[in-house]
Amino acid sequence: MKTESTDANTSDQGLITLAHGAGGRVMRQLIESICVEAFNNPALALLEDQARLDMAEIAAHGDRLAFTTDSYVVDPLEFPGGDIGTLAVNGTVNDLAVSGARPLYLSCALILEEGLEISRLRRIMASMSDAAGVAGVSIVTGDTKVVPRGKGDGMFINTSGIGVIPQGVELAASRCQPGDCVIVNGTLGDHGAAILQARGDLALEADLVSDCQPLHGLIARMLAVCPQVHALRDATRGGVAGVVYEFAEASGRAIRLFEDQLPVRPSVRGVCEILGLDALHFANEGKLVAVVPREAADSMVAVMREHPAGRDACIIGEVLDGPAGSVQISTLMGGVRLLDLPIGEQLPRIC
Amino acid sequence: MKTESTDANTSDQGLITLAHGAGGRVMRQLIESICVEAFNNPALALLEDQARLDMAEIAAHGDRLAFTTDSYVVDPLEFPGGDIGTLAVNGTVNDLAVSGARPLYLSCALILEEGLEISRLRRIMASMSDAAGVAGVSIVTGDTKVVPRGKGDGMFINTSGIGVIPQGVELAASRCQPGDCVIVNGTLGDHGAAILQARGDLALEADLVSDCQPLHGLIARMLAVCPQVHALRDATRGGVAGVVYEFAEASGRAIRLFEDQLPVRPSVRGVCEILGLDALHFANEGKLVAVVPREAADSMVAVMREHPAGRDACIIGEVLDGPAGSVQISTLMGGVRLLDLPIGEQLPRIC
Amino acid sequence: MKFVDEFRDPALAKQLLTRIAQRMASPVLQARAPIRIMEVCGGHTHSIFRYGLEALLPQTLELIHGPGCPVCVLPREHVDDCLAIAAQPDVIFTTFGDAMRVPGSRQTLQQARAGGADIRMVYSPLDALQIARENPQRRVVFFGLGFETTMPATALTVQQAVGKQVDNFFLLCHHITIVPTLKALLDDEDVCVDAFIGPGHVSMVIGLEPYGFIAEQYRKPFIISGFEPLDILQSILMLLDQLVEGRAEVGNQYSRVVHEQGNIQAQQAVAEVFELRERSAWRGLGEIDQSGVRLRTRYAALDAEREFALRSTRVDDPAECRCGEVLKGQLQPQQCPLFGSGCTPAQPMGALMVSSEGACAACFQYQRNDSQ
Amino acid sequence: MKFVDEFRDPALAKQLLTRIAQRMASPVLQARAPIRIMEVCGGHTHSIFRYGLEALLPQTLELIHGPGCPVCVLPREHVDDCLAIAAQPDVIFTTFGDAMRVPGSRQTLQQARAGGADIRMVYSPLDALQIARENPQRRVVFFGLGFETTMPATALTVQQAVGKQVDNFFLLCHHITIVPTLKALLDDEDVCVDAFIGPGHVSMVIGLEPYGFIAEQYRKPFIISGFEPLDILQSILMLLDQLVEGRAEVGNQYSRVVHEQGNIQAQQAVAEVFELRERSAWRGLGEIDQSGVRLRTRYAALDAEREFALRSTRVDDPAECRCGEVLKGQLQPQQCPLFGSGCTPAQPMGALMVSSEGACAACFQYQRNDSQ
Amino acid sequence: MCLGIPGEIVAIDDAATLTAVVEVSGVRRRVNLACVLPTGADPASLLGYWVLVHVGFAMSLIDAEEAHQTLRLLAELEAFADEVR
Amino acid sequence: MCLGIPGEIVAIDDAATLTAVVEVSGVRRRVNLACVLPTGADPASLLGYWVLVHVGFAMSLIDAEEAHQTLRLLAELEAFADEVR
Ligand code: SF4
Ligand code: SF4
Ligand SMILES: [Mg+2]
Ligand SMILES: [Mg+2]
Ligand SMILES: [Mg+2]
Ligand SMILES: [Mg+2]
Ligand SMILES: [Mg+2]
Ligand SMILES: [Mg+2]
Ligand SMILES: [Mg+2]
Ligand SMILES: [Mg+2]
Ligand SMILES: [Mg+2]
Ligand SMILES: [Mg+2]
Repeated sequence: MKTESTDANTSDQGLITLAHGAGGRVMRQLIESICVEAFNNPALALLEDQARLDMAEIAAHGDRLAFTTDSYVVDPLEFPGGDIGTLAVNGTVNDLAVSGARPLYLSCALILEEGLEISRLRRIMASMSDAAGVAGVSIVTGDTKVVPRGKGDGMFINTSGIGVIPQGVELAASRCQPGDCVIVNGTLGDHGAAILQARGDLALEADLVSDCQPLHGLIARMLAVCPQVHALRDATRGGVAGVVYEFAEASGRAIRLFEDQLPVRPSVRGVCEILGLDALHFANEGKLVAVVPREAADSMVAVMREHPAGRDACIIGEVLDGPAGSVQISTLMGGVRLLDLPIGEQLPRIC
Repeated sequence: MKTESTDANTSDQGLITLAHGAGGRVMRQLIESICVEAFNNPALALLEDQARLDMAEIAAHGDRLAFTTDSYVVDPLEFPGGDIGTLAVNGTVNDLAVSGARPLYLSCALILEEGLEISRLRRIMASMSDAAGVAGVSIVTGDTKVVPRGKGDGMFINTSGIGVIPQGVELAASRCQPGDCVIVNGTLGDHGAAILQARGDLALEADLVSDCQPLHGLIARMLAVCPQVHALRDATRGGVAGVVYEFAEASGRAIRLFEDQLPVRPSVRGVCEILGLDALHFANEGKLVAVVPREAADSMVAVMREHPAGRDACIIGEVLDGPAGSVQISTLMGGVRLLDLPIGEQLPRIC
Repeated sequence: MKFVDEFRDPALAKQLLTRIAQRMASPVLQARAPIRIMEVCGGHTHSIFRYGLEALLPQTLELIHGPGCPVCVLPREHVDDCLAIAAQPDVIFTTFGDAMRVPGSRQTLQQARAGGADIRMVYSPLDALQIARENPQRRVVFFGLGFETTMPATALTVQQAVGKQVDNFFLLCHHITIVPTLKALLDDEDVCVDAFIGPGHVSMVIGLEPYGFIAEQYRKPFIISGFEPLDILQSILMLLDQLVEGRAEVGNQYSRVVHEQGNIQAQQAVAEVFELRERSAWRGLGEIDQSGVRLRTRYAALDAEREFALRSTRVDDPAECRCGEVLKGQLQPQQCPLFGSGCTPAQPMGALMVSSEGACAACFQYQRNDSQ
Repeated sequence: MKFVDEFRDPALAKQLLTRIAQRMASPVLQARAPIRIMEVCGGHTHSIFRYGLEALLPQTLELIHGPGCPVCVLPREHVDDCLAIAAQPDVIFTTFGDAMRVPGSRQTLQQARAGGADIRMVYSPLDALQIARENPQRRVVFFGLGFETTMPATALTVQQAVGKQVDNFFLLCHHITIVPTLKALLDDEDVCVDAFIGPGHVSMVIGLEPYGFIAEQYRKPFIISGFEPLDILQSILMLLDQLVEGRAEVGNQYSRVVHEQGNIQAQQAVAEVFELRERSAWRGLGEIDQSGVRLRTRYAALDAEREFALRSTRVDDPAECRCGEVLKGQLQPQQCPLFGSGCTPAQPMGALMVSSEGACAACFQYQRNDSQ
Repeated sequence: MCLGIPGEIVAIDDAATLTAVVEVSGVRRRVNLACVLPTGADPASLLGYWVLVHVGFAMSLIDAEEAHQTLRLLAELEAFADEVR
Repeated sequence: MCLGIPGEIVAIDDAATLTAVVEVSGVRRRVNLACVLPTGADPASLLGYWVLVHVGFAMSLIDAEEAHQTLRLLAELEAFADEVR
């Protein structure tokens, strides 16, 4: 006998309740119907407490394992250019890729707030799955927790990632050398500005789109053509300013940026001017900063521009001998000043 | 010139603010002064975006990588027998260990709520570090996010773990065979009851202590002495009932538990009786359920009892041919009934 | 555990079972078989299933699971009332865990909480009062449900609220009384029961006297019973003894807890705070005269029905629901077409599937044949 | 960006710098060197540092960073008032991002928010009013700070609040006026300034007339300037021209935005809503007569000072703080003993280290020699 | 239908509000005595008594003698069974 | 001291409250016109005007002619520089 029943616990009309996180049947159904289906791969489908991955297959890619983790707490969960799911895949893929690693496997741990729409969860899991497909990684293990309403923010996602670094690839912030060029793969601050707008607090409207994208393809191409890269890092929170300061500090060198070379979209610039902020401090989710020997810089930029993720690549600065840890910017007017340190929260200002 | 300054951003008097999560200087200071110091190891100290681990060293331990993730959202953050930090280490170590893997590396991703006391964070990081030391794993990569007050719950921790499964070890829920015995390593529900009490909502008081502990030592010993173990899982959320149902379903067998054999501490039983709940459904954080061939069961229990994490080990049930996926319990009165499915939230009841 | 473990002794249970079988084999009872005994109280239903007693009893002895679970007989429209009140932004709605998963016409309280309502589980009505004192700027509503056992606790809490001038505390009262419902069942031609296992904890409050008419007018043996397996088995034996001997009396197996007069102080508190309603709705059973209470006028200021101007409209159960027939013992849970498919503990359609004292939930949890 | 990019042309800047150097080389100015020009306004300070203009100017031309940043002159006790109000559980405290990191005697608003206070950043006072309308059961306080530029926005918001009968909206008013402070500086013997770059956006509201006395009585050239680098350089050139020619006039480089009379409608709104206080405290400068405004009595119902019965007690800066001397141009930020050690943008001790318009923050961010 | 559990009164928490502490298998909880304390009596007079607890209220003083009586009956049953075996 | 930014009035959001939409480098925000709209005038009459925006209020109508004048002065400077070079 078949009876129609509204299955409020997993239907797209439903909301996440604490029952979904209690380790019982309702939770199993949720995970099986949403995550296992979306991420569809044999390791995950076993629903064991851990994925089991063939070591020989992994070791074939290189001689060092790269291992990284990031939690994603973006508000709002969905925004122009992506959602928390695409961030969670691309962000962790990128943290692997900037070591030169080939990203292979991701974990996916969800912290859901009671009251989250299941339809939304399903949508975000689908876009995670798409992003993983594009990036060529498998989501092989996962976890779901539900916290009471008011103890979370819709959903948080943690992804940890495993990749393998090919023999011979040695990228390190500490390797920046005087004379090296500082390169970015495109416009600054698109993600930060898009989020600021999407959050709606400041009532700004513009065609701002997050730059969220995986970078490992671009990086593989860069390393293939120009293996002399010294340092590589994706510029997320803290922006390009944050990465450049990290490079300067880790290498004990100084870095000088050229204000007139910084690529910034007009609408991102508009946001900055209105709020008194600086695109160098805005978060990106598909931007990298590379430090390469000067002689390789132009060909590197040319190679990057051929890749869809590097179309607007350009040289934005250079490494100087010292003072150690300092970052300068030569301004539009021809003056030189220190780059503002990213201190804490970016507070919009009126004066 | 030296000046005394109250460094409210990292002093033990301070509170976490959004600035601590903004990717700037304040965040770097926090991470360096708390996490890098507490977890003290070379991979983490590099502060690269990913740990880089020698593949040959890893591969020496076995032929499969085990990879797992769990987020920890326990409320309260500190409770008798542990804190969210010890949980985060032991829980993930155990999820690796139940595959037979040797746990090697952990990640640590923090989601801090604005307003968290920094002294508390420091304490919890220290106990994470201690737990990692006891478990013999290194925390090699991390991440810190701060969410606005009211969007979190003090702190959430995600740990992902990497371990290696020695050649020949094959544990799987699907391998349960009719005639196998079901074994636990000690009393049921200690963690769940301790948390219920510590939360204070129900105003219960007792000497309840979480059983939070790493199990890989016990498991290594079990596998060394008695490699015929068929299935192994730690019984966390959903309790022993949850694991036993998972075993029955994955193997297409039935499992029968013996009510009179279930080890439950008197005070845990007291909580259950008062609230109308069942210790089989309560969470544990240092308990495993093993399914072993009957002929090995007694010696297995003996071996387990020699280990500090298995002192109260006992046989609590057996695997039957069918009906597939069902779990029965033979009651104190000699009747047989189905075991309650863990459905959702455990709601205390008055009727 | 004192006063508990002694009454869970497997050896004694075996003896009792043997004795019950012997009684059932007596010619008088063989002639009347099957013997149908209704346990009025959901607590007994729970114990019977939890200890697997049914299968241990003779096949000719049938246990009918009665209406004595307040959650199971809670009408949908009352859950809707709860939801309407909880939806007010300044309200903290408090209730027992049991009520959280009972379906209203569109939602459960659990789902409403997920949707943003401030709904909190309490262990005691006093906890709700405490919440009210800690949140003076919010209206705190306690949803009081339960039989006579729970009424005194609510009554004393109401008295405390008034005494301590907690003027942001309100009671939504769905307390009901078991005796009129028993009478209704006895008057119902469809219901045929030979004897009753009487509710232990209700009797602890109301005493033995109110059941007198069952023995006298309806000639049905009635034994007030404790909730441990030995209690229940002993009560069954006592009922069979009466049947064999042709007696019909109100007896008390649970004398360690239930005293002849009940609890006078509790009765006084109830009488001071509550008055009978003309009639009350029971899910599956319809309206029954004088089977529920409401706050007396002197406590009107605390009455959530007044404060929130409730005017609930009756909501019928879906046509396929057979809760009423199951409640009256006319149908086994498994015979309901929704059982296990449209109606499961995870997705209850009828209330009998919600509480673990509900006959359907108990059957599903403890006796279903497939694992889903 | 129209009206912006044109005024950031590097080639023109170079021409201006050449011309400035030429002027400075004139015998009149060489005789008077160093020439000390105070940019009154923090916005100019910010631009000067942001574009590295100081190093491009002749060494004999010194820029003095004036008191024109409302955050930098905000006394500690006023932050304490904010904290006291924000600590009320029913209050939503709103303010501009700039105010979040200003240290009170024990805390900043940012830290108080972390400690549980409901403190929200807004971009406009109208956003605060909107929050009040959306939260009728809360008291919503807007902390209005700023010079004449910002006063009209606050005044119009107050008028709207009254017009729309939003009775849970309150204003904590710390609006101040620049002219009396300029006069106090001119009267201070310690301060020696040859000419002023005048505040562009304040002047957009108040017009040119209020500065007349500076040229007439004190014989100092005064050029109202825009905020782009060419604006500032051109203004400097205009000031040097006056100095060379021995003139002292109020000029307007920023004529695209600043009109002779200022903004009459804005002035009217301000006059309708605010009245002068007898005196106001400026951090680092002490009390200055008639240098701030408060709500007129007719708006007393919205006045947070009244609503929260504030009675703030003066809190002195730590003795080592040299903010006052830096503000008056007597000390370079780097000469303060706390600069870069006890006082950094991440851990500001003085207010000049908070706002990126503060001379100390600007120096630290843009000119310090070590990276910490 | 109404979960009730036997517990021992081990302490008086607040005599004014008739609040005692009851212990059930090592677990303590505050419980109101209003229904079981004779009017005017000292709450402390109930120390050591066992009560039946329901939703935070002591609803009945447990009669140990009656409990023994019930168990004695059951034991006789067993004795009798031994006889007939 | 007071961040002000030029933007173009591109739409009227709500004439009753004198609310317009201003665009700055592709970014739009609602802005109040009370300080720049002549009393009684139609907000739509300001469409296409550039205003100086501060904390959500248009505080000044930007005078394009004056801007050109200023720039012309600067350009003359450059011309002059070319001469003397
Ligand atoms: S199965 Fe569900 S609908 Fe059917 S009688 Fe039982 S509770 Fe009612
Ligand atoms: S360094 Fe700090 S204390 Fe010293 S003058 Fe500057 S702001 Fe004031
Ligand atoms: Mg990372
Ligand atoms: Mg990252
Ligand atoms: Mg990174
Ligand atoms: Mg998990
Ligand atoms: Mg939330
Ligand atoms: Mg896991
Ligand atoms: Mg786990
Ligand atoms: Mg596990
Ligand atoms: Mg990270
Ligand atoms: Mg919280």
